[in-house]
Amino acid sequence: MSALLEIQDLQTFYGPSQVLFNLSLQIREGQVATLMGRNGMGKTTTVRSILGLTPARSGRICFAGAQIEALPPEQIAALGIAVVPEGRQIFPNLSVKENLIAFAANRNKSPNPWTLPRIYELFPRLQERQHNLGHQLSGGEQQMLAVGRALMTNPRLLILDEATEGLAPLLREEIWRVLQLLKESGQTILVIDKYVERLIALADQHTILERGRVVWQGNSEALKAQPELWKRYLSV
Amino acid sequence: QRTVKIGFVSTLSGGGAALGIDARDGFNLAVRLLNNQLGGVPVEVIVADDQQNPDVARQAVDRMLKRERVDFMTGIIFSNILLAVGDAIFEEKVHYISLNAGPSEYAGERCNPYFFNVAWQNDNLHEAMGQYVNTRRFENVFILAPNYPAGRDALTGFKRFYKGKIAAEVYNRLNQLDFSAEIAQIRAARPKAVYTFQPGAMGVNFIKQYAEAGLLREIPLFLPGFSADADVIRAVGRPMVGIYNSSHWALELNNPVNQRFVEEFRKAYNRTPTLYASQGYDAALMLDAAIRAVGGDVSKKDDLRKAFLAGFNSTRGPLKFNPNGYPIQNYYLRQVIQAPNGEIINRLAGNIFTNHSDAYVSQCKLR
Amino acid sequence: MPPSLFLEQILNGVQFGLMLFLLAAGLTLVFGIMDMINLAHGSLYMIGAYLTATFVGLTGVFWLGVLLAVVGTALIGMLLEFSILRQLYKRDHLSQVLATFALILIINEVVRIIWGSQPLLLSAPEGLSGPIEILPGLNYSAFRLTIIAVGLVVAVGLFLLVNNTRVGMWLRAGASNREMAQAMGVPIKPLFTLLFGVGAALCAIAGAFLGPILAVQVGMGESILILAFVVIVIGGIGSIKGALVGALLVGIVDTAGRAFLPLLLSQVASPEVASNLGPALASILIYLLMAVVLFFKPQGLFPART
Amino acid sequence: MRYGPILLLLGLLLAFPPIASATGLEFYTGLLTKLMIFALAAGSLNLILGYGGMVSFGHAAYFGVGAYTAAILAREGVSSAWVIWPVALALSGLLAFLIGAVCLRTRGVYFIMITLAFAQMIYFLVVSFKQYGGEDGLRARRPDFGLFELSDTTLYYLTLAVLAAVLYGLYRLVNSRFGRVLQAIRENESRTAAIGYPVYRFQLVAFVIAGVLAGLAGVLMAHYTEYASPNLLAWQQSGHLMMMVILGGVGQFWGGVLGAATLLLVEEILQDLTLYWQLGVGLILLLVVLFAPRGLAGLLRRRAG
Amino acid sequence: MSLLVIEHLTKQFGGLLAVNDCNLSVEVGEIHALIGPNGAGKTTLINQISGAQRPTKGRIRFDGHEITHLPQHQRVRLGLARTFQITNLFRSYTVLENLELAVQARSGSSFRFWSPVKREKALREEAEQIAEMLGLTPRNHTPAAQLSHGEQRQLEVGLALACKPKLLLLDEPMAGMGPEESGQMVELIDRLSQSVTILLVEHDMDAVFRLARRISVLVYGQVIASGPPEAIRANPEVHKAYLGDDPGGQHP
Ligand SMILES: Nc1ncnc2c1ncn2[C@@H]1O[C@H](COP(=O)(O)OP(=O)(O)OP(=O)(O)O)[C@@H](O)[C@H]1O
Ligand SMILES: Nc1ncnc2c1ncn2[C@@H]1O[C@H](COP(=O)(O)OP(=O)(O)OP(=O)(O)O)[C@@H](O)[C@H]1O
Ligand SMILES: [Mg+2]
Ligand SMILES: [Mg+2]
Repeated sequence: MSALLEIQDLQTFYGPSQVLFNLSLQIREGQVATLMGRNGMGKTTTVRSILGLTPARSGRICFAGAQIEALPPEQIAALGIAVVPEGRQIFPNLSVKENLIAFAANRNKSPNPWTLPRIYELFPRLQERQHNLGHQLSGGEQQMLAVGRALMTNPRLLILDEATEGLAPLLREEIWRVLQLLKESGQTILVIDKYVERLIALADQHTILERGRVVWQGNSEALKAQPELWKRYLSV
Repeated sequence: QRTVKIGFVSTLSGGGAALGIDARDGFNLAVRLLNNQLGGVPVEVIVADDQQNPDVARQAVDRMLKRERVDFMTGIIFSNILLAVGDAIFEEKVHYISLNAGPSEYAGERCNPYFFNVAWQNDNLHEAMGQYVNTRRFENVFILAPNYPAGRDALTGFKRFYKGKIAAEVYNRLNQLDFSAEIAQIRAARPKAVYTFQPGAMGVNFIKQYAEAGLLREIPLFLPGFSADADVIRAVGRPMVGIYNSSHWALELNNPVNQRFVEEFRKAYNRTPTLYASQGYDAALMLDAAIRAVGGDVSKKDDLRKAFLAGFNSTRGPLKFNPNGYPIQNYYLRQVIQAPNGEIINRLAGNIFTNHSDAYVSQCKLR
Repeated sequence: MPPSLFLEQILNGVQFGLMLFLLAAGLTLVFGIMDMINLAHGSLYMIGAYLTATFVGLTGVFWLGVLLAVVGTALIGMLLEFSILRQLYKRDHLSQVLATFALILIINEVVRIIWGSQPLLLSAPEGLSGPIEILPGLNYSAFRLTIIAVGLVVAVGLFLLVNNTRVGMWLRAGASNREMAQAMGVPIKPLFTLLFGVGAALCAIAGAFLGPILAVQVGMGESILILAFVVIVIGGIGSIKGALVGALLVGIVDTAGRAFLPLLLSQVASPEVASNLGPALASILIYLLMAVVLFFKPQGLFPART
Repeated sequence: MRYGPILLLLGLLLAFPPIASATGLEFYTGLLTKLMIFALAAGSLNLILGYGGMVSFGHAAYFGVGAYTAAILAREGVSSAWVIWPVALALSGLLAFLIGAVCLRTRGVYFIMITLAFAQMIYFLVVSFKQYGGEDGLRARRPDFGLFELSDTTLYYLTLAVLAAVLYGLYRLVNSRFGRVLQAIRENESRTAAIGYPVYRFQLVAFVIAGVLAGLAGVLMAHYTEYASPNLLAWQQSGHLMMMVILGGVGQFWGGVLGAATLLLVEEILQDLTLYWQLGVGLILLLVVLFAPRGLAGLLRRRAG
Repeated sequence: MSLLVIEHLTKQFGGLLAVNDCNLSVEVGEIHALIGPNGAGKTTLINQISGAQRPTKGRIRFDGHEITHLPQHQRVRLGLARTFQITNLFRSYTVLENLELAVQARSGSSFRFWSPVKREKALREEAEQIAEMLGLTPRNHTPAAQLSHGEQRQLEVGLALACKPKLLLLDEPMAGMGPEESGQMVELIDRLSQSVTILLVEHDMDAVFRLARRISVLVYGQVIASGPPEAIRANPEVHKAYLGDDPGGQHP
């Protein structure tokens, strides 16, 4: 199977300070991949570079065969990448429902796409609050909304940057369950999260970052077998 | 022989700019036609914009007096600006020839030997219209003006000569855009005539809205000349036709000075001159005559004053002055008509006052 | 006071309000939705009026002139956005204030250079120039009735655009979090250019319909701009409904103040005092209205969606 | 702060009037007086707008009230500056207190507009007093200082002294505890409240200080033009002051001074050169916004630093 | 002894009762965890205790004072400090500047207009200590906006700590922190509890069960259960409404 996303030698800067060093990464169609590492190691920056929000200074990013590192974010998104960003970033001045339907699309041509009723079924709480403005939601409700918003675009690649932050245990479990289902339906996913065990159970392939460099890459078996890695790079 | 310097401070930007620009163009035209000389002496005209703001005007006048050391000053359109800077000019013993602003303050007790006005005293045109409406025996006149000193003076001037019944005396807001409330009041009051003074663009707004309310055909509207001059006509168009207004000057005044002025102005600027332009032109002619009379020695202030008082030959014919520096002149009735060539212009329709003086001259101690 | 006069004054207020609304609509769109303080809004209004006057003069047909002017002003607006204003979205409101103030100065002078300082002729179309009888005994200007109609149509259209279309949601999303909107696939740049064009077109409509009633001259935008700001602030920034209600309130309060305050005062005070105080109070009234509204509702009447 | 350039500038300003009168340039003494008065007014606005994040669109009210108090007292026969000054400052401070107390309930653009509303009310109130000139304004004879006569030259020195003292005071203030809190409020109001600062009180105090200083500038303005005009109170004046601050650099210490001096000088020079001077001013302002995001003071600082 | 007592507290947003006749008390010295599903009203409760929002009904007493209607800054003065669930920092200020500002708030009057605040060494020293305690010392001079998300969360807690409160209201302090930082935060909170009473809102059940002496469960704005951790863990209601099959995080 060919790679849906392929990153080669990515170097990204914030102003003068370099954050990513020669980062390379591949995600194949239908795969679930993770990015791990401590706080501040460059996980979010990687995501931002993929999305074109903080364009890489050098390196290549290919998505579905197209070179995207120089494209503006909206074109990258239109190719079928959706993100559940760190810190939720839902639109405070749109109602819950508007947040969901404004960007609805079927970018991966799914026969059974995510629709408003399906999202409401997944997060009944959102339906209850559907006419409230985004900024009136509780933190967890905002998080659900951010997940729903990304799903509504039916992306080819779904990126979740700490999507379980601030969710109650029940809901967190719900998210893991959904991700499992998505995976089974063939959705390609890139996850960042702090629940390593869950990630091992879910994902096929892992990348550990340390100060902007890839220090380890491998599959779940390998990671499970090397708890010292966890300790060293993730302090778990 | 040294050049004579003239400071021309006027409103050249902002809402009132059209007035100042007309006056300046008239003044410059005269200077040019006199070969850049006044009274046979080469002149330099230094122009500054007061932005219709007293503080800016103060600054500009300071510059004229202290840096440029001008011999004469002129140009100010608005009375409140003039009042803010007048004393500073007079203190420097520089003659100020007003080409528009004619505040009553300088006409009565506070009159000043260094002040002359080539146009009018502020009340004059309103007095003339009051007189005319009075002689036509309109009963029950509705009068309206903005709530500021010149507006109040205007209605006072009107009432000085109009002796009939006043339907209502209403003061609107300065810089008001919409007159529908006042117009409804007028309609309800059923007056026989309306007199209003609305400076600048307010006049345009009022007349347009008055016409569009359909009242122009029912209740005749009387205006002071500056609210019905070429600039206003250009902006309002056909509805203006038929309106009576008062003026000390008219396009077709039959004298050689005026005929030359109108012709040359049209040629130079490609538009019909307004009364402001005529006043600017006259201010230059007045300086020309006085400087000639003192033989070009502008340091003889007393002689200059005598020369100014003696008068000169203006676009309105020979013009004389009262001791307070204000002119003694005729006031005419004009009517807006559509000329056979389609152009809408003011036509001379009669004489209201002959050799009329302002109401304050007796309070002035100057001789 | 006869009831018909009372009615007429209220109608005048409504009409004046809708006149303000035409201008406020574009302002609240650009300001409330793109979060861009555009003082040059008044300048676009002026350009709209000048273009209308020019095109009506050239073609001799009012409606054709208006159409050309609307298109022309929209193009000018988009050009402005494309060349200058788009660099200001990221910047704070104060930079926007300074830049668009600079634009006011520049546009005023350019208009003066092109058209001269004297006011321009723009009259209502022949068919609408007279009054018509709307109620027995109550005549009202046909053109002002047209303004009322245009104002209402614009209000409804905008309300639908902003609240019920996807583009409207994208615009609001883009204004609150540009980066995230882009990440969701919204082409922000062309969208904002387009929106600015729509704002400019609304200015032109305002200019075209107010021109025949007010003077078409340099500086016409500034004085009315303040009123438009008052309107949208009372209503709640970004809310079309708020702008409409705010405009009607300002229009009615202002007109009623001018029409009835002196009368009321003359009942209670001496004519001297009444004639002094009346106009002063009437001038203050809308500002008082705004202060009172903001005192009790610091976000305006319809705290919109930001 | 580096004192070298400042002392140099101060020296030049001190030496200016005698040199000017010796070379026949007295006019520029007046111009400089006006620049300094506006620098004072813009500096006071910069305190609340730049450091406090309170964008007041009604600052001309205090400026104008200062000037009108001076003029009205003079008209009523009070000639001592020792009476006029305190009364004018107290009145503008009181006004700022009352207006600030109401306006500070609102935020953002609503604050901008409500300050404008109050300033407009003051404006219309003042012009409705016919006995004080109405729209025509009021002449204001220069007061008696007792110690010296207020000529153009002494007024220059007086203004210079006041400006220097106020600027030094402001410099201390913005670097004091109070100044730091004020800036913190601008940066993040809800957090400032959450760590225990009475936000409203800090803002109000700053608002009143700025009002008093603007009133002071107004008094000097009345002395300078010997006239109090309604234009001093008009919204255009508030806008002008705001432009000065933004041009100079919002929240940059020298922003107000630099902006006032630059804008007035540019206007002065361009008016000499062309009738379409506003076009020039507009272009310059536009260039500054586009290429000097932090205003002229920011530009200078970047050069120097 | 109860440090904080909440009686019949109600907060209504339009038709929604975000907090509904809620009763709760926090004892001196305890770490009291408040858990509950998303949207249960936890943050709203914190907002009302800290004074950021006005209650619709009900009373709040703190340390013997009735504080229901006190402005926020007076509550801080009495010893109440909070963190924000959604990070809320002085973004362009450095870590130390952020902390100094908070230290200054409770050390003497800030209506001082003349002497330069930079010269107040004591403020800086205390700020440095707090940064040290948080493990943020290497970032002392980094503007808050340039910190990573997790670091910002730490500073968030630091700002509340700098207020030296008697009662610390922590709204999801661990959210967004990695396992390592979470671990450090747990230790920090544990250490703090020697001197400060803590009301902790957190969805990280590991942390909650490690730290809490008492747990209250908020559902639809009402406390449905309150008690020691074991009791809560055993409570079937709580399982249904909140915990699910997660009896205490990923490491039993
Ligand atoms: N806007 C910015 N400007 C400068 N530096 C930044 C900026 N954003 C992030 N950084 C720095 O880049 C580095 C990587 O940050 P990034 O957000 O990618 O980390 P992360 O791995 O996502 O961490 P976390 O788990 O805390 O979210 C950090 O050291 C951070 O301080
Ligand atoms: N300003 C507001 N207007 C309307 N509804 C609001 C407002 N603030 C909060 N709410 C609603 O009140 C409820 C309680 O919100 P709160 O933020 O207190 O929840 P929470 O318990 O903190 O949840 P979470 O764990 O997700 O942070 C939510 O349903 C939320 O949507
Ligand atoms: Mg991150
Ligand atoms: Mg919460």
